[in-house]
Parts: sequence; structure tokens; C-alpha cells
Amino acid sequence: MFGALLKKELMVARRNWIGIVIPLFFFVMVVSLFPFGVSPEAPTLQKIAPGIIWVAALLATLLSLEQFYRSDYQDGSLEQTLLIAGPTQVASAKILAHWLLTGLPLVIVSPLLGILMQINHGFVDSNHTWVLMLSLLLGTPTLCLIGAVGMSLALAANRNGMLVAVLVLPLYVPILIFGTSTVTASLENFSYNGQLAILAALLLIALVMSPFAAGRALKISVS
Amino acid sequence: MFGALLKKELMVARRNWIGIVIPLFFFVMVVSLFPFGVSPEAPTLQKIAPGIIWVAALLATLLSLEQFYRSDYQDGSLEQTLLIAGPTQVASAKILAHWLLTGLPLVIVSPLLGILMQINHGFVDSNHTWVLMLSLLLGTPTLCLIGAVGMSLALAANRNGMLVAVLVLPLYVPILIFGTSTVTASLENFSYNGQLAILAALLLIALVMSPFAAGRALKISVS
Amino acid sequence: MTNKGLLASDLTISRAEHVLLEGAELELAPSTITYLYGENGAGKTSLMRCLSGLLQADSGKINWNGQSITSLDSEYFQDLIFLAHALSMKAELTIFENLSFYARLRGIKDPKSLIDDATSQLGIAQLQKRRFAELSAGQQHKVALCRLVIEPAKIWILDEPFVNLDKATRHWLAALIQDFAKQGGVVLFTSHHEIEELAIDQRIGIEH
Amino acid sequence: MTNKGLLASDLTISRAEHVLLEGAELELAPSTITYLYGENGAGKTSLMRCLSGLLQADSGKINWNGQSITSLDSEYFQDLIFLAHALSMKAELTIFENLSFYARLRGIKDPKSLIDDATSQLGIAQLQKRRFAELSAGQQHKVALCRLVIEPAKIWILDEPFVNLDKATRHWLAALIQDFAKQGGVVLFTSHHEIEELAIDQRIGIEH
Amino acid sequence: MNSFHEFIFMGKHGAYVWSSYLMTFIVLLGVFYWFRYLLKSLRSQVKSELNSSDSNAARPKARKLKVEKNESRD
Amino acid sequence: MASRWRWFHQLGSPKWFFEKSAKWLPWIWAGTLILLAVGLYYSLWASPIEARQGQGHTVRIMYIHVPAAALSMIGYVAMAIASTIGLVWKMKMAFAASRAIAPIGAAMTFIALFTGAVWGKPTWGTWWEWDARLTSELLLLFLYLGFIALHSSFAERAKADKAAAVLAIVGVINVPIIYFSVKWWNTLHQGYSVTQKGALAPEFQVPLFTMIGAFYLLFIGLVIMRLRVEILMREQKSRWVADWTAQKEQK
Ligand code: HEM
Ligand SMILES: Nc1ncnc2c1ncn2[C@@H]1O[C@H](COP(=O)(O)OP(=O)(O)OP(=O)(O)O)[C@@H](O)[C@H]1O
Ligand SMILES: Nc1ncnc2c1ncn2[C@@H]1O[C@H](COP(=O)(O)OP(=O)(O)OP(=O)(O)O)[C@@H](O)[C@H]1O
Ligand SMILES: [Mg+2]
Ligand SMILES: [Mg+2]
Repeated sequence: MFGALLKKELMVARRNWIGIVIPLFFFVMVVSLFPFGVSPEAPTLQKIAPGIIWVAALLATLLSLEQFYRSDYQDGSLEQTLLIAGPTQVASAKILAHWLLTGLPLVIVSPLLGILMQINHGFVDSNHTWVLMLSLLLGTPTLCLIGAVGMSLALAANRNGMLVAVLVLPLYVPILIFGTSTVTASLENFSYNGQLAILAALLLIALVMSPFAAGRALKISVS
Repeated sequence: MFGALLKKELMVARRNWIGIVIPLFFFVMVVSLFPFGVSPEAPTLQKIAPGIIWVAALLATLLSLEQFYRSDYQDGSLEQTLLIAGPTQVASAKILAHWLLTGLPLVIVSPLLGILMQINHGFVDSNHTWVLMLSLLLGTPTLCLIGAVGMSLALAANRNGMLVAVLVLPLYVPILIFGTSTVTASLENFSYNGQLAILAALLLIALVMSPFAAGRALKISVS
Repeated sequence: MTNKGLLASDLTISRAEHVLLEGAELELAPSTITYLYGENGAGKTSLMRCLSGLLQADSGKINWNGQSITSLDSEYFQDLIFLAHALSMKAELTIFENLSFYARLRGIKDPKSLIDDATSQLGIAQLQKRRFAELSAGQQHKVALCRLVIEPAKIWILDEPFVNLDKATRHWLAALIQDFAKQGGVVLFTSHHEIEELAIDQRIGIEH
Repeated sequence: MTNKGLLASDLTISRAEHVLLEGAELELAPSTITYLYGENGAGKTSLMRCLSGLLQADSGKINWNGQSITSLDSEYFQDLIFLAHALSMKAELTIFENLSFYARLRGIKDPKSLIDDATSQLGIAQLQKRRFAELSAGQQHKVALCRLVIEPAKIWILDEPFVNLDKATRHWLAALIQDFAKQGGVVLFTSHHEIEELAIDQRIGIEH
Repeated sequence: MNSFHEFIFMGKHGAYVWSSYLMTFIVLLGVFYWFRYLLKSLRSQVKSELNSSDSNAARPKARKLKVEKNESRD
Repeated sequence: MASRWRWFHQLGSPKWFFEKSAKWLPWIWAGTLILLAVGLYYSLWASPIEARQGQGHTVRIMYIHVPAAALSMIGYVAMAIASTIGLVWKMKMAFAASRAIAPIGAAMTFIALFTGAVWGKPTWGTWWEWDARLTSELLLLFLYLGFIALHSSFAERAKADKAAAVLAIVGVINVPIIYFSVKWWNTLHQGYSVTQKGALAPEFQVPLFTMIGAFYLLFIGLVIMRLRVEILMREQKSRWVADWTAQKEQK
């Protein structure tokens, strides 16, 4: 059942892949703008790299939420799946699909962005790239999880556009802070285990709560 | 007729006062993400401020495009307005409304964003804020104009499977670069008239071409 | 000069590479009610969209009052109301806001009394301030029908206008159509049910 | 143990602060076809959504086979097919993809032959690879009806299932419903037209 | 505080202190009057609904179900 | 029903609360005014300037800044508790209460932010600094506004209540997370001083505690006012509201 839900999400996404590509494209573009906009010097870039990459990840997740949830609500397939599969399961499948389509690609392209932003400047044999990937790997699912709750609430409110962002952004801040500081710590040769542990803990909390809360909200939205 | 079209757009987007305030929060929030990610120190913030504020503008335009055009297409009101009012007029009204709802609020809150991003740090009696506002005032309409063409093409392509929308993003890059560099020049005490002139020229070109092109594309999308 | 009606000749329509209609000829004269029938997927909607100028035919001519509808653009479209399967109302707006939007598009400055009249004919006057999304299926359909009362026109192209309506409203709509035709209007409509209340002047079937 | 059917007692339903139905009692026994009627906006859809567990009633009990539908959650929902006004198909996917999604949700591993059978009964087999958005209104409706053939269920709640269908398909659907009831199924449906082809066992009106 | 002059100017910081107090005052008083206004307008709304004679007729009444069983088939 | 639960059920009754609260309000306002008068006298006139850290007269801003900041946080917690009660026990009055607290909490947050920013200019030399407390206060404002925005977006109140309650609960779990993350990220703001014994000179304590008391009472009074509005909105069509309006009419 979960498999069917997930497969449908992926299939729909493949059909209108603009929706999927745009966030990713956006992510890369935002990041690659900074060398133009701010400064092309390696040390400066390196300094702002973690923050920029993380903010871009956050915005990309946010940007894709609307697209990802709205259409099911409008064409009535949301209520059908809720009936057949139950709210928590529907929410979980959506969240997982959303992460596979926006979070995972980000994790995958992040080494490229690291190079673009000179993340290894002045280091030999550094593992900054791995740290960046790991932090994104732990952080982006949390973004999707929290985003699902916000989006489901916004759907229930039958409201368009930016309400989701307003609901969700304050909740994103801790993830952003810890995600960034993981990478920054690595760049400064400090230990980053603590930050990673916190990211993991946040992920766990969200993992326990979000599918349930999002499911409830989805149920409210179709009633 | 144009008035009626415009009024409808504004009404749909902003059902009540909450809707008017939401874009304003949105900008403040997106911009205030960067201090968390990048660095809360004034000199660094000041340096990246123009880029960040401009990226927020671009983001807001992009984020709202889909929603802004798709729903009219789906509920059939697009074809009705095209029949009654003609394509160019429909496109113009949509573009103007879109700018009033995403571009203008950004111009209005930009002084506040300037404070948050410490744009006047180390200056007395500077006019950076005005330059920022002016660059946004000239640049954001162009974003809406180009976005309209891209979005209408994407709607039309739904049918033929051609994906033109991705082409819009590269067109945004020049605007972003000139917009950012206007403010950066001001921060570095250089002259910024050249950049402003280019922004104005881009606006003019887009103003002449976009409504017509977007109208045509909309017409194709409903056939 | 009296209106010469809508005349289509040698119309060929295709969708997604496959030809639906070939060399179709039809005439919709003023004061006639034309019933278009055909099984699901026969091409009724496609034909109507063609006649409304939304879909481009592969070949053929469509004339309104003696002039091609592509040449005299806005004039024909000022005369036309086309009700499609999609109801063309914004879910976020109230009934009143939706209807006054269309009225204003037609150049009606102060549509309040017209809207009051139309909605009370259909028994939805007390719902004027309700958002469109918060109506039942039939009530939503009724809102779309209000446009026929509010907006002035000379030709109605109605794609399944009787769907979702209860008996009383079907009666009302049949009477409205009859009345419009009596006053010189051109009507083309489809329906999968026979509408006994309506005196049909012309039947056009899309058949193999 | 035989199925005891669906039993609702003392149901009060309201929408947006206004009470639609008060103290409603109804029984849908196995092997009966129930016709729900009422004018536009009477509350048919709301009642059906309540019986499907989508809308929360203000008060009252709904039991399926002797147990409350809120307590035995999934079991009831495995037995139920609810077809709403919205067709619940993804516009981007093909007919086949849409139908196999619902089949898989019901735990059917390899739905191909079932889908072939259903679509050919409805004459849309050759359209299986067409995207849902590129179908005519009636063809889209037919796709939704295929679910009745494909998915196993014990109770059907159908909100205006006859809408947009041509005569042949209406016949087919009536026969399908009759057949399902004969095999012990529970059917509740609405329609604004009388369906002569269908032998109705119970009529429930929503009236003042 | 020694003089009225000091009270007003607060040793060059008058603008800061006074603007804080003033803004607080405005916001809180604004909230207070806003709520008062809400209560009053609600009351007059309820009143006008009570007074208008057709209010009860306009408000749709709850409906009932009418069940007819057709026994002929069994 | 055990009698010690009676108050809970009474609070759950809109009619009971509406009638009783009309009697409480005058007392609350009277208390507020007295405390405010005393507090303002001390804070603007009778209390001395701060010399140790060279803040001078700007210390007077503290007497409104600190109470507002404290209430902004307590308000959010109260709102979340009310939301939880509403969701768990399906108590409509609790939903109404959470809706009533939101705008007042947001106003307090705004005051804390504004006075803090104004205080920051002379003491830190800047209106805004990305410091832990300031930042979490800003985020708290966004959380409040999100709650209000979400609640106002619904046509059906029952749906609005439930959805906004979900948000409030998710938000309150995040408040400590936000606070600690931000604190750990950057700290500049004044540490705890009021609560530590002897950290604050007694001449500052008198005005501060009086003002804190005044703000608490004011907060409670405003919440009750807003709750009365909320109750009227929700019970518009009930018998007792009609009776009450008629009765008001006669006076
Ligand atoms: C926008 C700027 C500011 C914000 C958002 C802000 C926020 C806060 C918050 C949330 C509290 C906690 C209240 C409590 O725990 O009960 C607080 C307390 C306090 N603030 Fe600020 N503040 C700001 C600026 C300032 C400035 C500029 C100063 C003084 C230089 C200041 C001095 C204090 C003091 C003395 C306390 C009491 C500390 C305690 O003992 O808990 N604040 N502020
Ligand atoms: N989402 C909603 N919010 C508020 N009110 C609603 C909502 N949906 C329906 N209503 C109201 O509830 C009443 C019953 O609606 P319902 O959809 O149940 O009617 P129905 O009997 O199915 O009518 P129809 O034959 O037109 O489909 C209507 O008066 C309608 O205005
Ligand atoms: N957007 C589209 N793209 C491709 N083919 C389409 C599209 N819309 C309709 N068709 C096909 O064109 C044919 C005619 O469709 P049309 O909508 O005109 O039928 P119709 O007579 O209105 O049927 P119905 O009674 O079901 O509404 C159908 O076979 C349909 O599959
Ligand atoms: Mg059709
Ligand atoms: Mg219905």
C-alpha cells in the first residue's frame, strides 16, 4: 500500500518534472550567483559557503511544497487515498517522496556546489565535502517533515501561496543553524559531532511527530 | 475591462487582510534566514545584503507564478477571460496584478530588510536604502513580465510536452546581476547610474514584448 | 440589418493527430434552438470549442453574421456566452464577486441589481456572500447559469448545461433558453438526457 | 457471519455553522439499492461524506456490520468505494496508471488483466495510454467508474454516478449496480434524473 | 529625577525612553479599543438580526430524512 | 461528578464565563490602573538612573521591556496549553481562549521587540543585532502571526480551531529548540539578572516588579475581553446571546 502511494507520487512527479527540476535548478543557481554577486575570492566564498548552500536547500524544499501537495487536494485524489490508506500513511508516503525528489538530489549535487564555493580552499585531504553531504542528509528530511505539516495546514485553510512559508520558516531556523554550524565547525577544524547529533535528534523528533500531525491536518483539509 | 480583470486578480490573491500581510512576512522571513546561515556580523551581512534581498525578490516572483496562473487555467476562467477580453489584455492584467502582489510589497519593506541586513553599517547619511528601493522598483516588474511569458508557455506546453519554462530562469540571471550590482556599487561609493539605466532598459524591452508574447501563449494553452 | 446567425462550412477538427470531424456543415440561425448529441467522446465539446474560437479547426470557415469569426474578433466574442464543462469560477471568491467580475468584463458598471435578480431566480440569493468552493455541486452550477441572465448576448453555446441540476432548476433553464430563442437568440446545447421541456428546432448528431 | 449493513442513527450534520440534517436515521442493508434524492444543496453529498467517514457529524452513530466506523477504521474503508463529485484521478497520469494506482492501494498485485477487462467493458480500452487530462468529460467519468469493476468492495457510495454519461454507458452502469446488489453489496447513490433501468429498493429523500 | 527639564529630556535619551513608552501605550490602548469595537459591532449585528422580521425565514431550517422502502422485490 | 472538577466544567461553559467575566473585569481594570499609576510614577520619575553600566535614563525602558518580553513567552505557552486541552478534551472554550490570547501575545512580542530595539540604539549602538534573545523574540512574533494568519484563513471555525491548535503545539515544541539553538549560535544580550538574588539593586526592583504586576493584570484583562468577543462570535445564534443583547438594550 505504502509502495503504491510512493510509486504514484514518483510517477506524477516524473510527468511534470518541471516542478522537480525547478527547485534543484534554483538551488544550483542561487548558489552559483554568489560568486557573481558577492565576491569571487576563494576565502570569502568559503566562509559563506555553508550558509548559502543550506539556505538554498531550505528554500528549494519550501518552493516545491505547494506543487507537491496542492494538486492531490484539488482533484480529489487526496480524499480517496486518505480513505483507503489512512492519514498517517498518506502523509508518510508524501513526505518520503518529497524528500526523494528534492532532498536527495540536493545531497547528491552538493559536492559540486562545494567545489563551486571553494569549500576546500587551503586544505589538502579535507573531508568538508563529506561533512556537508552528511549534514544535508540528516537535515533535509527534517525540512520535508516539518514542511509537510505546514503545507497540510495551509491546504486545510484553502489558502494560496505564501502562507506555508509563514507557518514553516520559523520552525526551520534551528535546522538551518545546526546544519550550517556543522560545516563551519569542520572548516575551522573543530569537532562537529555535537552538531550532527543534534541534527539527528531533530530528525528523530520530527520523524515521530510530523507524519501524525500532517495526517491530522490532511484529514481536516478534506472534511 | 482591464480594471475588472485587475480587480479580480487582486481579490483572488488576497481574500482578506491576512493575505495582504503575508507577502510582507514572507520577505522579512526569507531575508532573515541568511544571518542564521551565513553570519550575523554586520560587515559580512552588509556585503551579502544586496544579493540576498534580490534573491528574495526573484524567489517570491517564482514561487507565486505557478499558483498565479495555474488555477485560472484549471478552473476554466482563463478561457472565459480570453474570450471576452482578448489575450493581450488578460496577460497585462495578470502581470500587473502579479507585480502589485509580489514586487511592490518587496519594494515597500526593503528599508526594513536593509536594517535587518545592516546595510548602513559604517555609514552616516548614506542613501543605500534609496538605491536598493530604486533598483527593486525597476527590476521586479521585469521579473514579473518575463515570468509571465515563461509560465504561459509552460501552461501551453502541458499539451505538447515541450518544456520552455526552464528557459525563463536563465533570463532572470542578468536582472539579478544588475540589480545586485547597483546596490553593491552604492555600498562601495561607486556610481550606479549605469546599472540603473540597464535595469530600466531591460524593463522597457520586457514591457513591450511580454504582454503580447504571454497572451499568445495563453491562447495556445486553452486550445 | 438582421443577424444572419452562425454558419460553419467544411469544418475539419482533429485532436491529438486523430480526425474527429470531417467536412462538417452547420447553420445556427437566430431564434433556433439546436441540440447537439453524440456518444461520449464523439466530439461535441471539441466542436463547440471550435465554434467559440477557442480551438483552431484544421480547415473550414466559421462565419458570424456573415463575417469570419477570426477576422472580427471582439465583436463576435461580445455576442457570445460559452459555458464549458469547467465552470470558470474562482473558488476563493464569493458568488457575488465571481458574477460581478464577469458582468464588469462585459462592461456592466453596476451589476448589483442584475446579480440580485439572477441569483434570486435560482434560489441562491442568500448565498451571495458564500465562497464558491463552499457550495454544493448543483449550487455551483447554478452560479454559472446566472451568467446567462446577467450578461447580454446573442448566441449561447452551452456544453451540458443541465448536468447536476435538480428538476426545478432544469425547468427554469429550459424556460430561459426558450425565452432567449424567442427573442432572436441563437442556442446550441448538448445533453445526454432528453430535455422534454424544451422545444428543439434542430438536432445535430455526431455519428460514425 | 453475514454482513449487517450500514446503520446510521440520530445523525446531525452541519456545515459552516448551519445545521443541514437533524436526527437522521437510516439503514442500508446488504443486497439493497438505495436512492438518495433531494434538491440542490439539500445535503446529499454531505450525508454521503459523513457515511464515508470524511466529514465529522456533530452527533450520532454510524455502524458498519455492527461496529462503529470510527473504531474499526481500516476494515470499513477496505470494504468501501466512495465516488465523489471530483473524479480523483491525476491529470498527468494515463488511464492505466491511474487505475493501477487504486488497484495497488487495494492490495491487488498485478491489476493489468482487471484493468483491461474494465476498460474494454466501457469501450475505453484503446485509450489506456492516453493521459487523463486528454479525455472528454464522459470518458473521464468512465475511468472513475472502472474502479467499481476493478476494486473489491462490499459497499458503494456513489455521488451522481450517472452524470456526463451517454445512454449506453448509463445502461451498463445500471446493470453493474444491479449485479453488485444481487451479490450482497450495499449501494447508496444519488441522481437528479430518474434511472428507469434500475430496480430501487429504498428511496431516501432529504426534505424539510 | 530632579527637574521637569530632566523628566522631559532624560539626559539626551528622552527620545528613546519616551518613544518606547509612547509606542507601548499606543499598542496596548489600540488593542483595548479594537476589542471594545469588536464587541460593540458584534452586539449591533446580533441586534439587527433579531430585529429584522424575516431573519428566521431566511435562515434555512434543518432537514429530515424521508425513507420509503420498496418491499415488492423480495 | 467530583465537585473539584466543577470549575473546569464551568470554565467550559461559554454562557457561565461570559456572565461571570463581566463581573471580574472592573476589578481587574481597577487593579491594573492602580499598579500602573504606581509603577509609572516610580519608573518614570522616582527611580534613579543607572550609573554602574552608564546606561543613565535608558534603564527606564527596562520597566516596560522586561514585562512585555516575559508575557510574550508566557502567552505562547498558555496558547499552546489551551490548544492541547481543546484537541484532547474537545473543549470549545479552550479553542476560543487560544484564539483570544494570540493577538495580545503578538502585541506583547511587538512591544518587547520595539522597546528592545530602541534600547539597543543608545546602549549597543545599533537598532538590531542578531543576538539570541532578540532573534528568538523575532521568531516568536512570526509564530504568533502564523497562528493568527492560519486561524483567520478558515471559513469554518471548527476546522480553524483544530488546524491552528496543531500549529500551536508544533510551535511550542519548537520554542525551546529555537531558543537554545539561537542562544548557542550567538549571544550578546543581557543574561539573567532579575531572577538572581541581589543582581538588581533594590531601587530598580520596586518599579520593575510593580510594572510586571501591572502588565500581568492588563494581559489577563485583555485576554478576557477578547475571549468575550470570541464567545459572542461563536454563540451568536444561541438563545442566551439574544437575551443578553435585549437586556443591554434596555439599560
Ligand atoms: C530588539 C531587542 C531586544 C529584544 C527582542 C529583547 C528581548 C528580551 C527578552 C525575550 C527578555 C526575557 C524576559 C524574561 O526572561 O522574562 C529580555 C529581558 C531583558 N532585556 Fe531585552 N531584548 C532586547 C533588547 C535589549 C536591550 C538593548 C537591553 C539593554 C541593554 C535589554 C535588557 C534586558 C534586560 C535587563 C532584561 C531582563 C533580563 C533578565 O533578568 O531576565 N534588552 N529581553
Ligand atoms: N465546504 C462547504 N462549506 C460550507 N458549506 C458547504 C460546503 N459544502 C456544502 N455546503 C453547504 O451545505 C449544503 C449541502 O451541500 P451538499 O453538497 O451536501 O448538497 P447536495 O445535496 O449534494 O447538493 P447537489 O445536488 O447540488 O450536489 C449546501 O447548502 C451547501 O451550500
Ligand atoms: N485535450 C485533448 N487532447 C487530446 N485528445 C482529446 C483532448 N480532449 C478530447 N480529446 C479526444 O477528442 C475526442 C472528442 O472529445 P470531446 O471532448 O469533444 O467529446 P464529447 O463529445 O464532448 O464527449 P463527452 O460527451 O464525453 O463530453 C475524444 O475521443 C477525446 O478522447
Ligand atoms: Mg463534452
Ligand atoms: Mg452533491
